[in-house]
Amino acid sequence: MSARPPLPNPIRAAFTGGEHEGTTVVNIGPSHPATHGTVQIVAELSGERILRADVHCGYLHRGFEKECESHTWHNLIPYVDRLNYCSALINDFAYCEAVERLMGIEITPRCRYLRTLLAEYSRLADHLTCTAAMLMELGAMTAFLYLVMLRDYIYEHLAAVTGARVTYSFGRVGGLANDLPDGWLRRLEEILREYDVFVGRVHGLVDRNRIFIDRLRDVGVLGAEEAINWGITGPVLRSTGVPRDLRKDTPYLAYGELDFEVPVGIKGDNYDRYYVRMREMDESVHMIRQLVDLLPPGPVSVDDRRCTLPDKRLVYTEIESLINHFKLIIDGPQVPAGEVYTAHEGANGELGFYIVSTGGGVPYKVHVRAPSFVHVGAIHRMLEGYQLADLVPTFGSVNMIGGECDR
Amino acid sequence: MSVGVHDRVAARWGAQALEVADSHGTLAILVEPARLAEVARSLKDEFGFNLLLDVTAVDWPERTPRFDVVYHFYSTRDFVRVRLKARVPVDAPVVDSLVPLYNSARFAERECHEMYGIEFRGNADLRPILLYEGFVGHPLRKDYPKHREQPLVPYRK
Amino acid sequence: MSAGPQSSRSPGALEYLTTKKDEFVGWARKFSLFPYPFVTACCAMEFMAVSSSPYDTDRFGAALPRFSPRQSDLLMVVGTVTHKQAPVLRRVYEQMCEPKWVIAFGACATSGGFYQNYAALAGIDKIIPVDLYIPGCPPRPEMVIDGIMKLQDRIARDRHPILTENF
Amino acid sequence: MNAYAGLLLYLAAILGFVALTLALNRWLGPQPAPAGAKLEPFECGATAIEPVGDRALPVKYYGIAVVFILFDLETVFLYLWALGAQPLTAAALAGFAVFVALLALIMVYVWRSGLLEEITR
Repeated sequence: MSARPPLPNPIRAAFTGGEHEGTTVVNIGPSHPATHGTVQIVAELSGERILRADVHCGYLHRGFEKECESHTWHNLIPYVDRLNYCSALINDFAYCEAVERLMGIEITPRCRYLRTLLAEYSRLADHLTCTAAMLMELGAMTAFLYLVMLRDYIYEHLAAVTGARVTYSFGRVGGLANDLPDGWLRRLEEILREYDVFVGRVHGLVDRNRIFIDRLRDVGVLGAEEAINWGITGPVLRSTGVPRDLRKDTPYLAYGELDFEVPVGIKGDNYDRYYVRMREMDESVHMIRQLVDLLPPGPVSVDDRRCTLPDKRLVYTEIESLINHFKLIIDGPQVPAGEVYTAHEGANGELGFYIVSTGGGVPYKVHVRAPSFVHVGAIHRMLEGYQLADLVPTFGSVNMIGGECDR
Repeated sequence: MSVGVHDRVAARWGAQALEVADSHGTLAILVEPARLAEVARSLKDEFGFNLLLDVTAVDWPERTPRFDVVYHFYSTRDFVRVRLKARVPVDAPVVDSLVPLYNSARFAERECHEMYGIEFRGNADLRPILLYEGFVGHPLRKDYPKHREQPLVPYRK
Repeated sequence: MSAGPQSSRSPGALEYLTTKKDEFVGWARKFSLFPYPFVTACCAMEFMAVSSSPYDTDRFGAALPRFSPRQSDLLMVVGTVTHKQAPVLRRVYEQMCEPKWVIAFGACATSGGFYQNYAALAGIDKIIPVDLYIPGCPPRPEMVIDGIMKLQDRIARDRHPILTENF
Repeated sequence: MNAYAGLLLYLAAILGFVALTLALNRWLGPQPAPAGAKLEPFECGATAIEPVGDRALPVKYYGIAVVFILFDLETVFLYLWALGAQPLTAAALAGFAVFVALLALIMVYVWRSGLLEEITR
């Protein structure tokens, strides 16, 4: 390796030590297993206690908004998937609903219920991933393997309907890519039974485990008012005792017709965040079971030529359908000018899409209100004052997803 | 109920605001940049919008006040959203910072500053958050070419 | 990576000895890969899946992740590397001990994937030499295991000078 | 050959093997001359804030170290005592009791003074 010039430092830390006596400043840097590889925490430690933490994200900023400005409304759905890649379907449906509201399209009843079912199923996978990673970082390999095993069943099962394990690109403006294959719902029931067994074992392993209670209880405490002031939403806010959940407060899709509770924590510490996610998984499974009974027959995509591709047989026989198909693919659906802000309850909090359209096939601006970005802004409040080793469960329980945080 | 809040806000600020409209269920208010902080404070104190969701900007190159600075608020009491917009010219894109009111404005304003070049008077820490030190230009402006890369590490031969 | 130029040596005993030594060392190194998971983006989900029970990389001795470049010899770059992350990747690569191999896991690490813009680095081979590219966005776990097996074949056939420059 | 010679021989074998492998490695193995990035500290890939980490450790860890050595040596002595007190006489037991009582006293002091909790503050 030839002697190269020193590598530049991409960030400017807020403090580099020396203000207080006897403190060291250390990087819990971007490439660290606890910070999921994309967040850098410059921490000033006195011994092992974190005095000040300066959090830097942006290591996974891939230019989502700039990409959206040069793709049609349908072409950018794969980009939307890779925002929160643990629960990609929730991103798809939030984005599609925003565009549908701009176009004034009413989706079919089957699509409404199926989107709700798949969103809850994707939320289940997200909470499984988050809890598995957090427990593994605390040393519970068995719980990690149980949860990732279950998540793998879900991935294979979702691949049966969408074709991909992680990045589904399944939402379409005005409907879905395709309908469920037959036998899918039977397999869904099997997986939900597996869920009860596997998560039951994890509850047994972890909930009253002395080590976990000492590591998680009263660590990373956050007050309710302070959480709202820092813009925190989702399970982290609910763990502080505030029952705010968009699925209950502003019901969208089919959540108005489902009966489910909003699990709420007591103290807003790591244990409550863990337990709120585990209880939310139970609620999601309860909702999925209701939705399987409520699922009406009928088409999945709305029969509206402005956004849904015509049937393949028509494309090969009629010239209008062929032109329609061609124009939809090449120029994208023509969305009338205007702006809209649509927010869904993502797995980490309020996932909002602020879309500005100047009436064409290509959006003028697609801005994502990312819960992870807001949580990273507030996480230093949960780190300061605790031990360096407590950074790992706190960061794991907040579930910062790089793609959604840095967009 | 929720519609009430929208009407009360519209009534309260209808006169001073340049434009008040309902955009798909969210009340959209357009105000002058100077009056922004005052409206934001009143939204928070009087109408209970205690959650600042998002700060972003929209770039309209061919329009004279080129940038729209867009704020989204949410009330955790009435479950209602409001969008506050202000138009700032490109030569003096300065707006009052909302950091004294909402802590969630810290990161959001840093991102808006580095992506569009909007100055936030009162926010002391406007370091780049998504981009890196030494990045020249504001990528989300329409005149910044999509493919202009500024690599930090020299490429191999 | 460590395949130095074939120096001209008298064939016969020494030649036989070195090939046997290379085969033996290659066999030993092939099954003791300590990966440094340089994990950033969506491929992390598949990396978790491939290192957990259903698709176990531990069967190939390549599952014990070492989170320090000093103790690892396989750099698995999993996910998108942006320009802000490039100095970090370059430094981790340089701090790894010889012999070292690099796997570009997923389309983003291979070529920047469909993020062709100002932010993403178009492929990590622009800043570090890469031994194996695994396509897919994200690649299925079977593709990852196939990639690891291909890398192991290559290590087995490789020259391993352990004592001096060319022995 | 009496017991001590056997012990010394065993010790020599151990140290000899270690010395042999180290010497072989140094003589036959590759002589890497680390330069550049390899000398920099690894701080998760980021630019190290303090390239040379020569700061003194906070003094509160000194108490922990002393208490650890204390109880570590206690077990060593207990082993020796266990080997020595083959016919377990009352005198041996009394010695053991005094020894452990003193250490129990120290344990209570460490517990009451919150020495272990000190490092978390």
